[in-house]
Amino acid sequence: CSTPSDRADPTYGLGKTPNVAQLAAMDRDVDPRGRGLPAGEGTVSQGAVVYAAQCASCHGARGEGRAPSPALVGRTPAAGHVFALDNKAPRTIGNYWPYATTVFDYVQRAMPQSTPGTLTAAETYSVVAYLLNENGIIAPDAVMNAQTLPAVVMPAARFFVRDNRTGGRLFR
Amino acid sequence: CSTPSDRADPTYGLGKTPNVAQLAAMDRDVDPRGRGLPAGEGTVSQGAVVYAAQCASCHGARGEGRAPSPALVGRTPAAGHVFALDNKAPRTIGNYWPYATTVFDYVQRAMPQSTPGTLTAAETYSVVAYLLNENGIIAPDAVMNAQTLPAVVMPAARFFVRDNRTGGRLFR
Amino acid sequence: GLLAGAAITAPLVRALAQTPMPPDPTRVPGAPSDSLGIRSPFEQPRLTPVGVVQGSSWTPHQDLHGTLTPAELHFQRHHNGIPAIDPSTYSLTLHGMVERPLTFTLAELKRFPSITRTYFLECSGNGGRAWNNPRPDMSPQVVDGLTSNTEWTGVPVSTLLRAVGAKPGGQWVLAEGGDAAVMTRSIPMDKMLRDALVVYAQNGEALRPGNGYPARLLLPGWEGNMCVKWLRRLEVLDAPVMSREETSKYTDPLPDGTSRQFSFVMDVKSVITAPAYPAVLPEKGWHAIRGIAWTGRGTVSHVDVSTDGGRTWHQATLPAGATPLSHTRFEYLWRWDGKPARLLSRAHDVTGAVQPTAEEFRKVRGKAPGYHFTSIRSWDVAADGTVTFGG
Amino acid sequence: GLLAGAAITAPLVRALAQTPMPPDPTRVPGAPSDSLGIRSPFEQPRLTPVGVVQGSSWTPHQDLHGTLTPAELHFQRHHNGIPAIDPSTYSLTLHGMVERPLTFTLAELKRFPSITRTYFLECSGNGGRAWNNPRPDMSPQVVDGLTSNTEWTGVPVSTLLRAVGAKPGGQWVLAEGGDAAVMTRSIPMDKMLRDALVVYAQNGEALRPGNGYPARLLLPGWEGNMCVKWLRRLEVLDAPVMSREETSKYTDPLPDGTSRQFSFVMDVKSVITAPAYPAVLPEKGWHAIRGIAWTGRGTVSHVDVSTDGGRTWHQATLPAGATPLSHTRFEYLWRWDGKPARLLSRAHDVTGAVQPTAEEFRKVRGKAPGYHFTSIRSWDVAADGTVTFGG
Ligand code: HEC
Ligand code: HEC
Ligand SMILES: [Ca+2]
Ligand SMILES: [Ca+2]
Ligand SMILES: [Ca+2]
Ligand SMILES: [Ca+2]
Ligand SMILES: [Ca+2]
Ligand SMILES: [Ca+2]
Ligand SMILES: [Co+2]
Ligand SMILES: [Co+2]
Repeated sequence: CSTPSDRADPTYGLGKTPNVAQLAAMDRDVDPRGRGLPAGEGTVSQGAVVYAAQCASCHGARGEGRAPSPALVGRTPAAGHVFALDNKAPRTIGNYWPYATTVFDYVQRAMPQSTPGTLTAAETYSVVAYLLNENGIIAPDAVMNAQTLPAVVMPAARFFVRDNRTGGRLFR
Repeated sequence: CSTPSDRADPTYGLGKTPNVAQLAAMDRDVDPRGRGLPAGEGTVSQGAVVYAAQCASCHGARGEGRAPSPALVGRTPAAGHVFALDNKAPRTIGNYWPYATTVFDYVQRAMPQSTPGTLTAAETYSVVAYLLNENGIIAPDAVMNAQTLPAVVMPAARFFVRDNRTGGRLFR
Repeated sequence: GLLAGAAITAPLVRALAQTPMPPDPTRVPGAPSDSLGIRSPFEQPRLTPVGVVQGSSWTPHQDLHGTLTPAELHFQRHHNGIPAIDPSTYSLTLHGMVERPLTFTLAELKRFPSITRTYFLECSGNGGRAWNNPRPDMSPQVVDGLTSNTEWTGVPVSTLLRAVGAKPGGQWVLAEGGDAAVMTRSIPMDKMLRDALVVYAQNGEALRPGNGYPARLLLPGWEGNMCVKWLRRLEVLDAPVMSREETSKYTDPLPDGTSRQFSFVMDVKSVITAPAYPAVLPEKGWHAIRGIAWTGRGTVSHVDVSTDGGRTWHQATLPAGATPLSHTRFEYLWRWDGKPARLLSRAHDVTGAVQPTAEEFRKVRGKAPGYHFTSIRSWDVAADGTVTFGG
Repeated sequence: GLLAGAAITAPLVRALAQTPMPPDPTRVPGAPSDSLGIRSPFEQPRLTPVGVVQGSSWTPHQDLHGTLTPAELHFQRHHNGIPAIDPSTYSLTLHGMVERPLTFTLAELKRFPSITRTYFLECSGNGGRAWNNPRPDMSPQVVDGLTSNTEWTGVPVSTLLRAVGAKPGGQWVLAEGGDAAVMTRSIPMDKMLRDALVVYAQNGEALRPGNGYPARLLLPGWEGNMCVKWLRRLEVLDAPVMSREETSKYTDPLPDGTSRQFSFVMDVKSVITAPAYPAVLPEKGWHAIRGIAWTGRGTVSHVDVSTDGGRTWHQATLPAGATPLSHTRFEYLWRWDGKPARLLSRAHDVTGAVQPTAEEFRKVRGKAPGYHFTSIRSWDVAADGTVTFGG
């Protein structure tokens, strides 16, 4: 008879080794160190083309947003991080996102919203470059790839602080 | 401020005195003492007419039953109370029901199934008399009314014992 | 309107049931939400049988998990169909041996202090079909579909009895329903005062018409028939009325030639819900044997599972813990060796009661007990993985 | 088929909605039962808004009782619609910093030892609409419809992580969904090991597509967004991925010019669900003020209710008791004198945390906090009995 303590095999004989190709197709997340970034590269000007063709219809010609698609471009407030005080201050890539790699990661998986996951690596690097330049973060001649993208420092990164609350009477 | 302990009025100010006529229309239950039996009476032969006209189509010409309507007549087993041993022994008014008043109470509220609650008091006394006679419990010339019906002793009454189990290891 | 409501969900239904299914849902926008979170087309549990005016319709236990029975799948037991009741004209009257009889509207019932508890509701006839005529192709729905588990909300009957001032001589309460069967049952005052409820909510929302809308009686742990649906009046009395449901019906003939009357409490019981007919085990190896256990006498203390027809027993775990008077989920991880097996479950409750074997049950209650079919159930697993009801 | 299913219920629907209603349902046979226990036509709660591909749809709390949220009425939050997923082709892969990556089918997930628990799920954005633009004609559905309570059944993530042999350096787990948004969140390993579940059942039956069918992640007490729906993979990592949902979104700007990141836990909160807009109190006298309270930091310890705008407070009762990490029903019997009143509820949890006033919330979190809108809510009762949202 088998009892719980006899269950030497923590798999319970369940599960199969993942199919390599299927896993690779899913495992495309990109972290701030650049892990997961694919081969390839893109420029700001190439990105302008991608943006105009595949993104502007929803996000506006200058990334200003068009409800329900959010604004992607904007560096106001020029100083500080005052979003808690102003409902109307839009959070954009330029004034809020702490990591540039996130733009790649997100666009690659979720955009365009109507045809998600269909951009090539080059297209994604390109449109990311375009958006970073529009937001005044990289130069117009910058090339984004697996080495340069993780090195981009985002203006708002320094404002992010991890939650350390544990409850209790004081409301923070 | 009102706290639970201040709630002197257990009604919470809710509810209304029942409408007398509406309550009387509902309050027709009949118990073994005969409480609730209306004025009126009926005979076996009157009941045969009611039965043939309003009950036989479902319960059979002799009360033998016709699925899904149960048998109403039968005195087998002639002796004893052996229903636990035999799936096929039908429980009828004659061999199972412990109180005659129940027949009145039930027929009055629930039968005929297609037009429940529509029999007059006289019709109900009559068809009850008919059924009790068919089951060999009262004489063919018996008259059923608020005095005589509660006095009828049903053959199976003495077999009924109230449950007194309270759980525990022994399965009874 | 309601019929239009069916049309509203059609686009979502079609999207979820499209053929062929999208090979990669991450590449195509999904369907818009609807006004109700409908089921997947791949998960369509149903009550069976349907069209019941006088009879019952059963919960598909083999499709369920956890402890709750979705309201749509709560068993139904009817004696003359489901009444159409307008909640704005519904009322509940308490009268009889009371200081001041009162009639309450539904809105007033909801204004009283309330209680919410999760309780099972089981018809005493549950299991009768399987006992009298067992067949291998019986699912848990067919075997024991007349039990369900619900989070009920309502007003304690004791609160209502206090409102009307029940008199000391009032030792019984007649409960009566407002459907075409006008069902009546006599309830001991002790139970009414202890934990009886007039409930108006079932799993968070209004009662379903098939389960007594807009309000029913709920007697925790007691037979379903006494939990009168479409409750319209409660009469305080000094003696039981001896209605048809507590004399002709719901009394239990015993082999000693008596009939047990007022067998109110549902005895301890369990049933395996998976694997059970019509499941097929896909392979040898580890499988979770799961089921539900319950008792009307408090709380399930533990549940044993056997995979060798009752020769050896193993204690199951309780993945949701054990709550009083509520279906208790049990689970036992079993390593199937691919050979024929016979699965049983045996529940115990806190009074020391234990679910009897079929033989013990037949010896004590007879071959045709009529009600309260609580014996241990078995399921046969064949070498090809098919599972059938073993009686 | 499903569309035929709508037709099947039509006779029962028509019977329950007949006009005129039968004056005495005890005199006419009722309607036959159907394959589902449908609602009364007089009780038709709905999610709103509908047609959501990117946005949310809210639970009608003003229509509910007890603690459970019916699965059909569980809130929904979508970023690119509801995916059509065939359960026979669905799979969940665990990989990354593990000894042996594995892909499990749905059937296999169900074969693991399971857990069943009742937990709330709240979106961090809940209450944002009412905070930013309060209107008197907002119901509890509109104010706080992005929280729901469910009995979940599933396999502990810890069991799955043990199956694949998560390595010690793996301090984070990336959860990813299989819908068109392909949502990702980084979860601390500690939470995954503590009480995280991969759930496949919701209130006793399969998950609803709108809530993640066939399986989703459930992190008890943590923000809904992290409880990834249509879960397709879990990757064990040594650092967070810093996805869009945990950087651009679900981070909380503070007045001190920082943004709080990884604010995982839902803080203590409550909302009155009755009387609330659009209810109308029919008369002076006793009324039950009811609502729900919850906390992601354990259990609600007590709830206070005020009827004078917060000048004086009274402790409410808890009709269903208090269960950890679950909506807790509170109730306070109030004797209304017919004058204008302002109703508030204030929840406390076992850590000592208390729901802040609107002023305190604004002072600490700012006017535009973005998420975690937990301040005390108020409802205004006018002399004519109408109730409106007071912000
Ligand atoms: C059909 C409409 C549509 C198209 C085309 C589209 N987007 Fe979007 N985009 C949206 C919507 C809607 C959102 C918000 C999604 C959400 O919040 O879940 C969004 C969000 C985003 C965001 C995140 C914004 C934030 O502040 O979090 C980025 C970045 C983005 N889109 C980039 C792009 C790029 C680059 C393209 C073209 C390659 C593109 N989008 C094409 C509709 C669109
Ligand atoms: C349209 C069919 C129909 C008609 C007409 C009808 N009955 Fe019935 N009767 C039934 C059904 C079906 C039952 C079983 C109901 C149940 O168990 O809930 C029943 C049950 C009974 C019972 C209870 C039997 C038991 O063993 O518990 C009695 C007594 C009875 N009927 C008497 C009558 C009388 C008297 C009439 C005529 C005045 C009548 N019935 C007309 C269908 C009918
Ligand atoms: Ca295997
Ligand atoms: Ca990865
Ligand atoms: Ca009043
Ligand atoms: Ca009476
Ligand atoms: Ca019953
Ligand atoms: Ca969310
Ligand atoms: Co009984
Ligand atoms: Co947060």
